[in-house]
Parts: sequence; C-alpha cells; structure tokens
Amino acid sequence: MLYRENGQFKTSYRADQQIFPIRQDRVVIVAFLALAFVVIPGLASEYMLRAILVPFLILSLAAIGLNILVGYCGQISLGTGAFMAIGAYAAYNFNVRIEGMPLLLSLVMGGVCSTAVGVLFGIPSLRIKGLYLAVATLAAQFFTDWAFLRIKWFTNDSSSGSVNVSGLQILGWHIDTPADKYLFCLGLVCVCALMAKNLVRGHIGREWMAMRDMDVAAAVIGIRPVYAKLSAFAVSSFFVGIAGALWGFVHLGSWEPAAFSIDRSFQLLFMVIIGGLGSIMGSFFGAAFIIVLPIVLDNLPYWFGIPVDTALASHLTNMVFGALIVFFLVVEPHGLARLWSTAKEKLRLWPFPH
Amino acid sequence: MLKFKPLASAALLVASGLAALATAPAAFAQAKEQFFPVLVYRTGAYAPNGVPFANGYVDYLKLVNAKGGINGVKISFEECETGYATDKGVECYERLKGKGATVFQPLSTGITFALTEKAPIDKIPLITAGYGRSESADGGVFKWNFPLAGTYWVAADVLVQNIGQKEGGLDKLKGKKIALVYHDSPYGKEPIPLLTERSKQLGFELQLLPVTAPGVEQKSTWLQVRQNKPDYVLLWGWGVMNSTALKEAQATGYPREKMYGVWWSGAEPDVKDVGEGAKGYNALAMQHGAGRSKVHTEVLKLVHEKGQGTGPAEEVGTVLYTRGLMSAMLGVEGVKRAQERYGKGKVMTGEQVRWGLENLALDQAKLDALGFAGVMRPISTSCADHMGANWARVHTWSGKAWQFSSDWIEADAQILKPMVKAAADKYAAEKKLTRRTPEDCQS
Amino acid sequence: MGFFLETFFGGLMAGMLYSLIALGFVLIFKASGVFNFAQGAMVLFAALAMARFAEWVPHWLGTDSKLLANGIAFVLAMACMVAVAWLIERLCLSKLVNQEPIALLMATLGITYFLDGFGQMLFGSDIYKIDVGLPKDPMFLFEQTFPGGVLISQEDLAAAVIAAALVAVLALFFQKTSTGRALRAVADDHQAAQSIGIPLSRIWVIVWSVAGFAALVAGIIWGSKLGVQFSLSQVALKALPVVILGGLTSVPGAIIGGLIIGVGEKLSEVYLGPSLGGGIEIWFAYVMALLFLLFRPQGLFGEKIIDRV
Amino acid sequence: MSVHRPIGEVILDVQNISLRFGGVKALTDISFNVREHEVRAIIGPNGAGKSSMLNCINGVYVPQDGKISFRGQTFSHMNSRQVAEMGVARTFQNLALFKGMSVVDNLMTGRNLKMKTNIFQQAIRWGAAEREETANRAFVEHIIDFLEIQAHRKTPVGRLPYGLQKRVDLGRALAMEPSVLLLDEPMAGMNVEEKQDMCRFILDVNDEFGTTIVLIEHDMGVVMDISDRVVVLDYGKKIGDGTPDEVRANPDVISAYLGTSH
Repeated sequence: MLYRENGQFKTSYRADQQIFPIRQDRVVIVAFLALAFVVIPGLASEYMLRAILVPFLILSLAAIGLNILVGYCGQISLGTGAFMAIGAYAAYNFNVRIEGMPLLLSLVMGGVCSTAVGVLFGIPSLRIKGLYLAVATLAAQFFTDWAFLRIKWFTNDSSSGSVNVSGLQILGWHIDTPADKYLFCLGLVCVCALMAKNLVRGHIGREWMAMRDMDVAAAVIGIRPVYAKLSAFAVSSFFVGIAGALWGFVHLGSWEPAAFSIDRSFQLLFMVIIGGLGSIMGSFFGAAFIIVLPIVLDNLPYWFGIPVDTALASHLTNMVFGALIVFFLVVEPHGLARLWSTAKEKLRLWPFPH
Repeated sequence: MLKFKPLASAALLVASGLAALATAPAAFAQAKEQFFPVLVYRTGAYAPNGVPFANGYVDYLKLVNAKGGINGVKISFEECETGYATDKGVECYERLKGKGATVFQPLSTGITFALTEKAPIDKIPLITAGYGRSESADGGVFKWNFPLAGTYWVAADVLVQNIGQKEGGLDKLKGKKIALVYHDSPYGKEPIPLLTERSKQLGFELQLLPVTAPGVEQKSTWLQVRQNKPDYVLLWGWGVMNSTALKEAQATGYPREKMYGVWWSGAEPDVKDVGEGAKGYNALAMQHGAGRSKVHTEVLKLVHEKGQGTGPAEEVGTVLYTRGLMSAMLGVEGVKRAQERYGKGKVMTGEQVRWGLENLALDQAKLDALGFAGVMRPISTSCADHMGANWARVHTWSGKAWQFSSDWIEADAQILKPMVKAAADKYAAEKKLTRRTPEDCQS
Repeated sequence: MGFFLETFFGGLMAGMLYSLIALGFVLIFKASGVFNFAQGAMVLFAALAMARFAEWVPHWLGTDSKLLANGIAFVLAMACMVAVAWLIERLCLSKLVNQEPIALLMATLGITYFLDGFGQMLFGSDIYKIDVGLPKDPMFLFEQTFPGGVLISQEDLAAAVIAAALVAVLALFFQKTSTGRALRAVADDHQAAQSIGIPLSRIWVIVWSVAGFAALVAGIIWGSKLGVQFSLSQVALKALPVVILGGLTSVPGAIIGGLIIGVGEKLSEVYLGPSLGGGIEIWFAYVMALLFLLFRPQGLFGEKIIDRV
Repeated sequence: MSVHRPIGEVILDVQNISLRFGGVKALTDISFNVREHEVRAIIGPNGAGKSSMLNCINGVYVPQDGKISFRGQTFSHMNSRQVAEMGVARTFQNLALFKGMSVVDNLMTGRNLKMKTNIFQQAIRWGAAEREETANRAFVEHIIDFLEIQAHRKTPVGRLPYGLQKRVDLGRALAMEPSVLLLDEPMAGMNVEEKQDMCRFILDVNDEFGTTIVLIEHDMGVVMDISDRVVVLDYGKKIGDGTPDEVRANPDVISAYLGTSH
C-alpha cells in the first residue's frame, strides 16, 4: 500500500534513469543516510563502532570492488586480499616517504597502485576463463603475501616487516575517536559507492555485463574484450585498494601481510555471493551478514549466560557459519539483493495481493 | 520501515545481532572484581600450542581466587578466541575492553603490533612476556608495553652465547655457518637484526631460510640446509612448523644436536609426535622449563582436585602450561604492586596497573612465596626497562622429556641496549612521539 | 649434480603427494562439475578420524596390535568419509544442481568451514600421531658416483609408491568397472546419463566417497609426515595449481601436473630462492601454472572449448 | 514486394573463403558479393556452413584462405571491432542476447560505439555522461517504438517470449545504425503472424534506412518473396547464386533440397 509507484510518471528519460526511480525508495534512503550520519555516531557504543561498523564499512567497499569484477564482468577472482594489501602498503609508503602527504591523497594513490597491479594480473583473463582464471588469480595472492614480507623497501625497512600509521588527519580534522573513524569511512564509502553505481549504470557497466552474459555477441557489436575486461579489473582493484588502505590505516593502525591473507579473499567472495552478484546494494548486505554473523554467534552464549567452553563455542561458530552459507546458496542462490527486490515486488501489492 | 519486514530470516538475525551487540558490552561492566581478559587460541593451526598456555593462564587466575583473590579482590575473567588472527584479536580486544579490562596479553606478535597502537589511547597496558616487539623493552618510548622476562633479541643473543659455550668461547664462532630457519612473519623476523649484529661482531656467517606459514611443506628448506651444511640451525617456528622441521631434519639426516629452537619452539607439542626422532634437539626455556614446582602442586590441590581444572591434570607442568601460569602471575603481580600504591583491596584501573607493572619488584623471596622458586629468576622493571630480566636457559629433548642442558645465561646488554634504543627512537620518530620525561616516569 | 638429483627426486616425491590430493579435486569435478574446495578439509577430517580411532580402538578392544588398530581405524575412518559424502550429496549438492559454478564453489567453502569445526569438535584440535610404520630415516644412493651420495627420504619414497598405487587402482576402477563407466557417462553429460537410467544421486555419493578415500590416503600419508592437526587442510592449497595445470577434468593431468609442480617448485626454491630471499615456492607454483595456462587455457589435458553462435 | 531504393554498387565482396576446424571443412572456396541496398539471402540445408560464413564476415572465426573486401578495403580476416565500426550489424541464430540485462540496456549496449565519454566522466555522471546517456536513450526509444516493444522496456530479456527476444536481437543490431545488417535465421521457430511481423520489420528497415541486408533463412517462401538475390550453400560449397527465379531453376539446388544423391 505504502509502497506504490503508480501515479508517479516519468516525464523525461533523465528522471527515468536515476538510481532510485521510485519515490518511496528515495525517502527511505535519505532517512537511512540521516540515521547513519547523524544518529549512529551519537548512540552506538565504542565496541559497536570500532569492532563492527568500521570493519563493516571498509569491507563493504572492498566487496563493491570485487562485485564489479565478479558480479558485473563475470571474472571470478580469489586474489582480492592481494589488492587490498597493495592498496594498504602503497598508501603507507606515500604516507611515510612524502613529507606532509595529505591522508586522502595517499589513500587514493594506494588505490591507483593497486589498479596498476590489478590490470597486470587481469591480462591472463583475456585468455583464461572461469575456474582456471579463479585459481590463477591466487598467484597474485601468494605473490604479494611474499613480496611484502620479503622486500624490505615496501615496509620502510622495519625489522619485523610490520608497519604502522597514526595521527590521521584531514585539513586539521584529527581522526582518532571511534566516531571520527566511523564517519570518515562512512563518507568515503558513500562517495565510492555512488561512483561505482554510476559506472555500472553507465555504458562501461553495460559493456562489462555484456562480456559477462555473451562475450562473442559483445565483440560482434563492437565491444573490445581487452578494454572491457581490463577496465573491470582496474576499477575493481581501485576500490579494493582503497578499502585495503582504510583497513590498514583506520581499522588496524598497524598491520602485517597476514592481515590480507587468502582467508580475506574468500571472506570477500562470500560477501559478494551472499549479498548478490551484480548488485551494489547487495555488497552491503553481504558484508553485514558475513561480518556480523560470526560475532553474533560468538556472543550468543554470553548473552544467554550459558558458560560454553571457548573451543567448543568457536567450533560451533564455524559449523553454523558454514551451514548457513550452504543453506543460503540453496534457498536463494542470487543472494540477499534478490530477496530484497522480491520483497519489494510483494510490497507493491501488499496488503491487497489480489 | 515496512519495507524491511519481509526480509528473510538471516537479514533479521543480522539486524537483531547488531542491536544486541550495541547494548552487550554495557551490560557487563561490573566494578567489584578485577577483570582479566584472556585472549586465547584453542582452535585452528596453532591450537596445539595455544591450548596448554590458555589452560595454565586460566588455572592461575582460578588459583588466585581460591587463595582469596588479590588482597581480597576477586578476579573475574573471560576468554576470547582469536585463532591467532589479527583482526579477530582486535575484535576481542574491543569486546573485552568494554567489559572493564585493565591489562591485555595479546599472545600473538601480529595482535601485539595492532594493539600497541590502540593501548595508549585506551590507557591499557600490554604484557607480552617473551614475544612482541623487542624494542618495546624501552619504556621511555613504549609506555604501555611490557615484554616482561625477555624479548626475541634476548632469546637470539642467549642462543648465540650458548652455541659459543659449546664451541668453547664466542671467538670460536668465527667462520662458522649458522642458519636461521624462521616462520615467515613478523614473529619469525624479529631475531634477524640481532643475529646480523652478532654475526658482524663475531664473524660467523648467517643464513636466512624463511618458511611460508604455517610451514607444512619444508622439503626445499632442508634440502638447502643439506646443501650448504650450516654448523648450527636456529629454529624460529610456531605450531606445526616446529615438528615438521624436526621431521624434515630427520629425513635429511641433519643432526638434531646442532638445532636450537626459540622458546616457542621448545615445548611438548613440538617434539611429542617426533619422539625419538627429536632426541638431542635443544631449545630455549624462556625462564622456566618443564617439570612441576610448588605452584603446580598448589594448582593441583586447590584447583584441579576441586574439579575446577581447566585442562587435563597431566598437562600441569608442561612447558607452555607453565608459561601460561607465569604470564598470568605477572599480570596479577602487576595489579598487586599497583594496590600497594593506590590502596590494597581496591580494583585497579588500567593506568594504575601500568604503574604496577613499571615498578614490578619480584625478588627471590616473593617468588618463593608464590611458589615460583626454581621456575624463574627475579624480575624488576623500571621506567627505562620494561623487560625486567634478560636471562634464559637452554633445555634439551631426551626423546621422552625436556631436561636443562645449560646454566642461566644473561643476554649481553652491550649489544642489546643500543639496538633497543635505536629501534625505539626510529619508532618514536615515525610516530612523532617524544621520549618520556623523568617527571613522567615518577607519575 | 648429485644435489640436483636429490632436489629433483625430492620434487618428484612431493609432487606425487600433491597429485594424490589433486586427484580428489578432479574426480569430483569430472562427475559433478563442482570445484571442491572442501578437499583439504576432507583430508584433515579423514586424518583426524584415522588418528583418533587408531588411538581409541586399542582401548575399546583391549588389543595392542598396531596393525589391527590401524586396520580397524582405517575402516571406521572410511565409513566416516562415506557418511560425509552421503550427507554432502543429500543436504547440499542435490539442492544445488544446475547452479553456476561459482555458487557451487562457495557451497564447498561453506562445507569447509563446517568440516573444520565438526572435525575438531569430534576429534579435538591437539596434534595427533598416525603411525603406519613408514620408515623415517634417509637412505643414500649412488654413493660411489657422487660425493655424499644422493639422499632419498624413505618416508617420501614409500608415500610416493603408495600414491602411485592408489592412482593406478582408481584408473582401473574408472576404466574397468561398470560404476566407473557410469561415472564417465555422468561426467560427459548429466541429462544423457540420467535418461539411460543412471541414478545421479547415487553416482555422486560414490564419487564423493571415492574422493573421500583419496582424502583418507592423503591424510594418512601427510599425517604420518607432519602429524595430524589443523594445518593439514592447508596442503589443499598446494594441490590447486596442480589441478589447473593438469586440467580440471583429467586424471592423468593431475598426475603429470603434480610431478611438474613438485619438481618445479623445489628446483625454484633451491636454485632461485636464495637470490630472491627465499620462501618463493608457493607463489612460484601458481605462476608456473599460470604460464602453462597462457599456452593451454584449459590445462595440459583439459578439453578444448569452441564457442558457437 | 519491390525495393524502392535503387540497388547500388558492390559493398561487400567475399572471395574464395575456406574455413576448417581441425580436419572438418566448414567452408570451401566460397565467393559471392553484396550490393548496396539489396536484400541478399544465403540458403542451404542444415550444416551447410551458412552461420560460419557470417562468423567469418564478423571476424568471430578466422578463415584459413580467402579475402573479404568491404567498400573497397580488403582484409584477409576481419576484426570484430573494425567490422562493427564499418557499420556491419548482426543478429544471431540461437539468440545471443545479454540475458541478465533489461531490454533497454540490451539496446543501449548496441549504442556502445556511439558513446564517447571516458570512465571518469561516467563515474561522476553529472554532466557530459548523463547528457550522452539521455541522447542515446532517446534514439533507442525510437527503435523500441519501431519494433513495438514499449511494454517490455524494463523486463530482463531472459523473461521475454522467444518471438520478442528475436525482436530485441534485431533491435540491438539496429541500435548500431548499421549500413549492412546480417540476419541469421531471424524467423526460425516463429509462427506465421510473427514471421509476417518480422518480414515487415526487415523490409521497412531496408526501405526507410536503405540498410543492405544479408539474410540466412530456411523458409523458402519468405526468401523468395523478400530477397533480391540468393546464394545457395551445401556442405560448405556454393552450389547456386542468382535471382530467386534462377536459383529455383538450378538443378543442383533442387537435388540438394530434394536430397538426390550426388
């Protein structure tokens, strides 16, 4: 009833092409942003902000990046962690080596470096397809793991190979309280998400999807596979790189290559699949699900005051998590995003389905 | 908001989860007890080593309570599983911090690095007994880090000295080949600077052989060992890497007597299933070795016999178990020392505990009273020195048990001090920190 | 020269073990089109079961005959693997038919988490011992030809022989038995196979059981080499480059691929490693596979695809 | 029906094309040409190599020998992008639509050669990119009207009935504003009404835009009605070429179709 679009007429193609063509959607999204920017920083506990929301935001950004590659361009990648690592270490080097380097700029440069490497590791995709490509991308993963441990220059010759940053600030705004960190990430993520959305609904986005759905036909109507695929790799690793830089700078503050291990890559792939391939919104759903679920499961015993042996608890966590993943793929292989849209379909008629 | 209604179960679970989490920590802030967070890894790749440590740690806390708490203040504690993963560790830190934690023992070099950035802001001291960043021994820069009873640089130096003794004098090391087989991570790389320093000074040749974590595949590493035949092999592994290394050594016929492990490579899980194959293998005993002393019997009597034991009773007295006991004891003693200044029988804050740890004075008498006689040497910290002691012993695996094979060895301050200072200053420069002033030390 | 041979043989033997795990991947991919990331978890699970039963059986039966204990333990462990296979088919695969490969891949990752948790919960997460009496000490060949001779690890040699035997058995099973033929039929075309009355679900249970068997053998060998504990599941990562290099659908591919990777990574680590600072073998294996793929995008022995419009 | 526009010069000339897959000969020494504005049909039994012929022209397959010249330029093999740029569009026998995308998006994809804004402009969208988007959208809407699929704009093509998918396929080709249109069995599997609609569309395109049309079709009736000249392939060889009437009379063609053994 509330969610009816009839009576809303588009008088221009421009109006028809906006992100949320339906008024109710716009209302909700605005309300939601207001909540995120104004209410949450005030209300949420420090634990909530530092241990859940910040990681959630950062990994959503990474998931968006990965989704562009896997969901929109149909190239499976298991090497996302690598590109996060490149983003993080590149940003770190710009930060320490160049005096007075603005924080934002070093983050972006992190993204740029990861873009370059992303394109490099994207080249095989012109020849290798599907699962073969997926496994091949692991080469990137293990190579970067190694490179950042071995090549001292990247870690500014720190004896242990672990690096750290602190005193984050933009134009005098010192980002140190949890709320600051949260807001900083939130802002950045919103901007990136908007850009990502614009790309996927622009013609570059259509080229990616064309490659994904039917590459021969795409070539015949004049899309260059090289350009389409590599641009997807580039854009994807750019966002992933920025996310990596944020993960290091804002969330961890001090990190080692292990922070971007292969488990991270799998975790992100989970987010994209569970959230929904080919959906920006879905990336957020996926991230929320994958981050919060284990923590919730961990905490359950304490909330209900059941004294459970730590080992047992985390075994159970693993089992439930794994089982839920499978359950999800079974009930809704197209992810939370699809659930979301079907829900909206239903709501159009609700409460009078007939 | 109607739109959210039809979203499926999982989405709802997440939402409710978020809501619950928002409120969760607050519900746990209670003040009459001294809360000890316990970061453990009882699962995953490093569980075999993590479990006994965790059991020892918890058993000691239970023991303290059984003996009436810290001057009457009962200890409450909560475990959090890190699985040795940094981001999980950070999550645990935030969670337990919210429940009133006043001292953390990260139990992982990676997590230590991450928390070193957070602790000063939250005013919570970190005890990293026998691990963490070696330069953090310099309390002038690392106000909140306490690598009590030894860092990796101490370990490396003691090993070099012990090898020297075997050879009959450090000068005999000239021209010798020493290979470092290390876990390819910040943990494994910690000793490298000191060893390079020593090799320059003593003129032995240092070979670095990294092993990719977790270290299940080391054939090529040991082929290289066989190829360039080093006189000694230092083993800087953790978890499965240790036992695998010993097995490969056996398979490539490298004499185990020539192998020296760090104190994280010298416990029962590392040699248990190699058995006879590891006979003659040497490793550092941080301060304590294996075997039971007064404190263990107390634990057995007051905790295990009451059916409160965290792990199996036969585990009591194993190397990592005892290290758990010792680490917990150091934390508790820190609180006790703080109470001497800020009021006996009170619950200490993070800052007060920090003072306690910085002014720790565990003389022999105190150790005897605690039942740690023969387990460890006295420890006394100061503003300048957050380590408190730089002694260690070496023990050797007989095929059945660990037996001490060296006397106490003290790491060479002449080498360590300048290195620690230099590294600490570099850190300070990077972070634009200034050294603490004497006044600050008094506070 | 002697040392080169040592490295070379070492590589071959390590490679043989990789192929053993790769085999699990290939079998399952052939028959059900699933890229089974859970293979590593299955190895761990099987090894844990084997190790623990071998420990418990003597207590239950009161015998101390190692052979008997190991024998029974092996049977029990195998039973576990069959049960696992059956559950996976029932609860997961049968529900996910005709999903796109990536969804299936994710499902197997889910299974991995589950098995990791479940295995450790049932059998504990300490480090356990499998002792099937593989010789531990090295032996030396050609001592007259080369100074110091060529060192061969007897354990690896034995392991390689067992692996080779297993491969032969599986090959026979595929070629000769009627089930084997059914399996190949399914591999070629699900619908067609069903239409001539081959029960898909049973075939899948069988395949996963066979893969479980391969996992068990791999688990026993690696277990007795490394000791049984969590990291065992990591060896799967060593098998991935083997699988793509050999071709996802080819049993001989898994074997040859394993040997190439094994030898390649050992030689690279020993001869290239020092100049690069060491620790290169794991990524080198992947890069090697990648280079092969650039020339044959479907792996050495995989089928070629011509796209028709 | 007759074509209002005068048949012009030869614009597409295929010379001695041969194509093999391993041992299999798909095409042997095929030559024929296409004149501007004409409707040119390629017919032949299944497996005669008709689609392979188009794939060679599109650069999907690379023939082993032979040349293809287009508006005077000669190529030993074509590059898909180049072909598209030269104004050759194509529909597919077994629908090669972008299943995951809506009808509008499929047609918009056909405009990709006309879209010039770079990736950064698109990321910001506001300004140039949006203007371009809107302009092209307007063009696509014309095609949607022309093909009478207004009702299905936003539907994912996967959900459309077969007949409509065929139209979308044609629409995507038209969106490229082609000067030559290659149609691979545009009426396969259609009922009579749908076929009539499709014929109408094809002829309208040919009339209104003067688009040259190369058509593969099985339905002899249709072919003979709408095409100006016909090439007949059998087993990868050319067995006939000429006006419908000439071809109808050609004995080889008859035997090929009535299956007399040669």
